[in-house]
Amino acid sequence: MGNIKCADMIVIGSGIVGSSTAYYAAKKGMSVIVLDKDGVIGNGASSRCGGGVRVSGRLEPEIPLAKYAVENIWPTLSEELEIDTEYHRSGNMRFAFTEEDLPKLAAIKEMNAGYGVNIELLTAEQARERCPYVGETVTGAAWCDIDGSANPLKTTLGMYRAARKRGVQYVTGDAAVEIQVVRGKARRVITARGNIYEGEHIVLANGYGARALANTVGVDFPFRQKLIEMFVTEPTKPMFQFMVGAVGAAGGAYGHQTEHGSFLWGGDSGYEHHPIFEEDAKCIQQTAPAISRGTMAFFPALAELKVIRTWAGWIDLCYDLYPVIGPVEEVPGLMVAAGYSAHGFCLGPVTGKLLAEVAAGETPCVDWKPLAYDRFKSIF
Amino acid sequence: MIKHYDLIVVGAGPAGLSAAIKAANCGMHVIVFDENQRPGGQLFKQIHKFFGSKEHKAKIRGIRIGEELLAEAEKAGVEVSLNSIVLGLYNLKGVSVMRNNQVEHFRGENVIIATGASENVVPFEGWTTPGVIGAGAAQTMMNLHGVMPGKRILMVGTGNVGLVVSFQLLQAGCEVAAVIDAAPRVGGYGVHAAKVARTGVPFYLSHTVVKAEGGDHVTGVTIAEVDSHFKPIPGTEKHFDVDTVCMAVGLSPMSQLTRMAGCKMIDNGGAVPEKNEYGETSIPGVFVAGDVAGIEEASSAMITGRIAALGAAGRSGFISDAEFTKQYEACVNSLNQLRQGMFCKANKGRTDILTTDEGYPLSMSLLTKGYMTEEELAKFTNLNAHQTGVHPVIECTQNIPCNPCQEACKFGCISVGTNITNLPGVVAESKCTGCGMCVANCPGQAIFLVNEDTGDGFATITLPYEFLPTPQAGEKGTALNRSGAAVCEAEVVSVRTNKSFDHTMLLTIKVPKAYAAEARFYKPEKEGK
Amino acid sequence: MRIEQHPILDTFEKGRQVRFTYDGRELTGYEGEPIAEALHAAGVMVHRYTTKKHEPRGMFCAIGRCTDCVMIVNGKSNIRTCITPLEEGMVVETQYGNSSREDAQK
Amino acid sequence: MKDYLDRTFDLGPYVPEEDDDLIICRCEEITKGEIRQAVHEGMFTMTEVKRYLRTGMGLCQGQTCGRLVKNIVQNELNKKISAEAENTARAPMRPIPMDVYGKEAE
Repeated sequence: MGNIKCADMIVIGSGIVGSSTAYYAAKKGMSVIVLDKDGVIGNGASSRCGGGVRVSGRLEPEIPLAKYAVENIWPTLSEELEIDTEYHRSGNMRFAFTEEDLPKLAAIKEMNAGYGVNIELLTAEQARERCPYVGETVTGAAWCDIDGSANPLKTTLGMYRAARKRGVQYVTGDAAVEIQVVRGKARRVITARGNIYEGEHIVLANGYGARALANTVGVDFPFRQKLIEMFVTEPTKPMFQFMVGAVGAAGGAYGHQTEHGSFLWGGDSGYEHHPIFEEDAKCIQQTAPAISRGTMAFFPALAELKVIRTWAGWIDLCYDLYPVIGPVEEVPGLMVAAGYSAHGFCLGPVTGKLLAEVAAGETPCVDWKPLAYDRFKSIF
Repeated sequence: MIKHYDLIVVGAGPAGLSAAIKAANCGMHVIVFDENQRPGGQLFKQIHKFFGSKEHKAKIRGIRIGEELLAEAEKAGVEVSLNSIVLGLYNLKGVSVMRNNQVEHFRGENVIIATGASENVVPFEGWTTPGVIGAGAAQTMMNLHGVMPGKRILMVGTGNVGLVVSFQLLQAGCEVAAVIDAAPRVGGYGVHAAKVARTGVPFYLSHTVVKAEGGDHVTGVTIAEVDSHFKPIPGTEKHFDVDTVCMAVGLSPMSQLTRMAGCKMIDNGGAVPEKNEYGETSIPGVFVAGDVAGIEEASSAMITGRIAALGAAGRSGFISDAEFTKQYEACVNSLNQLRQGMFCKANKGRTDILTTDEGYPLSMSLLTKGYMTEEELAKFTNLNAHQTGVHPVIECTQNIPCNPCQEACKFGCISVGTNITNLPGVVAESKCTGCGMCVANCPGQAIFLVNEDTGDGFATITLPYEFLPTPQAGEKGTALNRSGAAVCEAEVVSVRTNKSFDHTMLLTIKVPKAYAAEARFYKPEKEGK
Repeated sequence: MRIEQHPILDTFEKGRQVRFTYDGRELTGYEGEPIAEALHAAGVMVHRYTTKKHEPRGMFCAIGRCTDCVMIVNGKSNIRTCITPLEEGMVVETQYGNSSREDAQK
Repeated sequence: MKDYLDRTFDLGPYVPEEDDDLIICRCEEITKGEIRQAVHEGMFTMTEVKRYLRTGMGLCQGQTCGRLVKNIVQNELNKKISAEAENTARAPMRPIPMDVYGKEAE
């Protein structure tokens, strides 16, 4: 049996969600230990995602959280963390490629309007006026002004660095395998190496892994894993800064040009829904070619840009495609922030703030109830 | 469509080609991918004669071995796909390749990764200045493309690469200002060092580059002696006017493809995939061969290539168990011969070896200055039978795996024995005819024919010579000693060339007999233009 | 400088002589040889100036690995000149950061 | 990468060294001092240093500097980095233009 370490809060997962929770909790004076099964900080989706910081294109229950993040967290995050997160509120352009997909853009506009988020519908010509590189096959676009992007690597490691500066203890390369309920409260975390950590609050911020861990205290979340792939190109002259996405058949494709000058693009080949492996996220032969074709459909002018690196990651796909956030009331002491379904980066810092507030017994900045773990009910 | 092969080989260097030939001869459907315009890997940059024994293609220049391998591959029906960049090694042993401006996907029942090695670098002030290059770059420029890397060059590194490339630079008509190394001992074969030193190139061991000078390109370099922590000692700086600094500071396995595929990696002179005795990695059917599995010489790479091919053939039922065992054992025997002696992997970095396997004291001068003193040489009583008349004098004093001298002499004058890392010995009472085959065939250029007394107060020395312009009989020049210092006037008696010498000239010079044991190189009166 | 005669290598296989431009200057080289070799033979050492520190870089590994020798070739940036075969009429330019001098100065 | 690391240890302050301004990552122009400092700021693995500073993220993808960065991080941590914990290797092994990548052979 290993040694027992105690803290006010034990966070499982060192990514943007876990590190943000640790940071904001430490800022409130709590002692925090962060555990990660991986040897590298934030080695899951936090370091593999596209870096979108968006309100548009989200499902309704998460819009308040995203809006709070974009309005109140991201604009000052670089100063807060003393690192350049490369956050730019440079807009988001969402393309349609068929006439049939245009109503989908209109629906996004309408849904967001209900939350005070303005989305502008553009004809293909108007889109090209905003950005001369937009391809001929585009039939229309939706523009959201308050969207943008940031550098996920620097933000995640910046959050880790800031948390560490505030005394958060990190232990990496040791997987949490069990949560133990002590006198009716989730208190203990047991690791694969036999170490034991005890805390008032146990936070599951480890993506798909949260499911198996929650299972050890009789709680389940309807998550599954999906592979997702991205690539980055050589740097080039600044062309456009806004985020890019699409609706319809091209809905999986997204990307933007980074401050460094390189372009990040993600997309689908079809295989990622049912990959033949389960452990390390590995690229699939057909996917980078598919992303290349998708990107060139958006912006033919990028055709000669050279791809220099591809990578894959797992997303924790929730049944209804938005995250489970907040306390698990059946098991006091247990909190969760997982199942982000590829929306975690933008929402990570605000989730951390929210959970720290809940742990401290304060009124949270955003109501987490619509995102609670027990929302899953039959649609019939 | 995804094309399937029994075996996909990545890399058409010595390991990859040897693997492909062996596999094709076992009946496998094989394709070899290489990103270069020409196959052969580094072989076509290796213009020196290889070490080893006959079965390792010893005394043949790397370029010719490359040609032989290509001919064999063609005969065996191996499909060699050039200008083909392997993008990655994926699941299901998937190999994606860029060729003809498109991407093609392949899957191999077996995959052999034979991507070789890449050069290490050492950073110093100014190391990004144009004119600071890798030794491999120098070889590519001068030996493949006929372009001089620079006019005056400082070589960093005394491993075999640094020594061989220094010699090649001299052959290409460049000047080598010095060869330096931070280590206290010459890392490569003494014979390679000796052939550079005797042309007059100074060696500075325990020295490092302090700074490469120049704005848009290198104009000079400052070196300094280092202390035991490899830190420069102030006040020991030396400056050289050079236009090129060439780095030969070791090689690392290019194991990225195996890492990408998820093979278990271990540390073995750089990260290499863990492998079994057939080169098979932790992923069944994915093999490694050559430098990517651990840095060795090209001769070893060819054998590890064949072993991996046998492994793949065995795995997929292309070879009977009996035949597999027979061929595998032959390969292992051949490989073991090369893996003996003081330069073998287990001895890498050791500085406490003081004697040869035979018990002769190693030359410290050779290890620190690149050349032997006469006193040190005299202790190797096996190397000079001191006969009257013409006889071979061998200056090969380290246990390196090599025996062409024994093969070359049809008159039994030279003996190495069955263990090829033994030092050669001159057989007493044997009769040298002066044919010079030993001189021409010694890959280390370490054999000389000496007649200490021609009866007229002179001695003749026949030495291997691979420089231009070709000296002419009757011309006069200067005899240099082992350190490259001028010792006396020399007259060229004869210059022998022969197809079997493969461009090594046998230059016989006449010097006063007092210099018979000292004169080991010839410098023409006027420097070759 | 080119090696006119070599004691071991009888000939260097070369394509026909072709003309190309380097920063507007007309140079000659051999078809099919790497652009960088033709430039080196003509005494050109600087291939690019870096993005951050604006320092000169030239050929380093000569086998397409280190990417230090990249230049703008026929308008395309980041071309590894040490492995890109020379063609008649190629337009080769020094690269400043990621782009040509004009773009970099904008 | 699963090497166990309790990150609560104290490396002590970052003390500048004479050769801190040596370029280590030639592509992204990252210096030795920046790498050493990153380690002191908690970047204890090759991957973290890379993501934090961009070492090995340039055109050559760390093929030139990987070994150097590893040595610096090892020295700073006074701890050996395992072969498994070195930088990942990702396709494509060489830069590939999108229009080529997107064209899959029939």
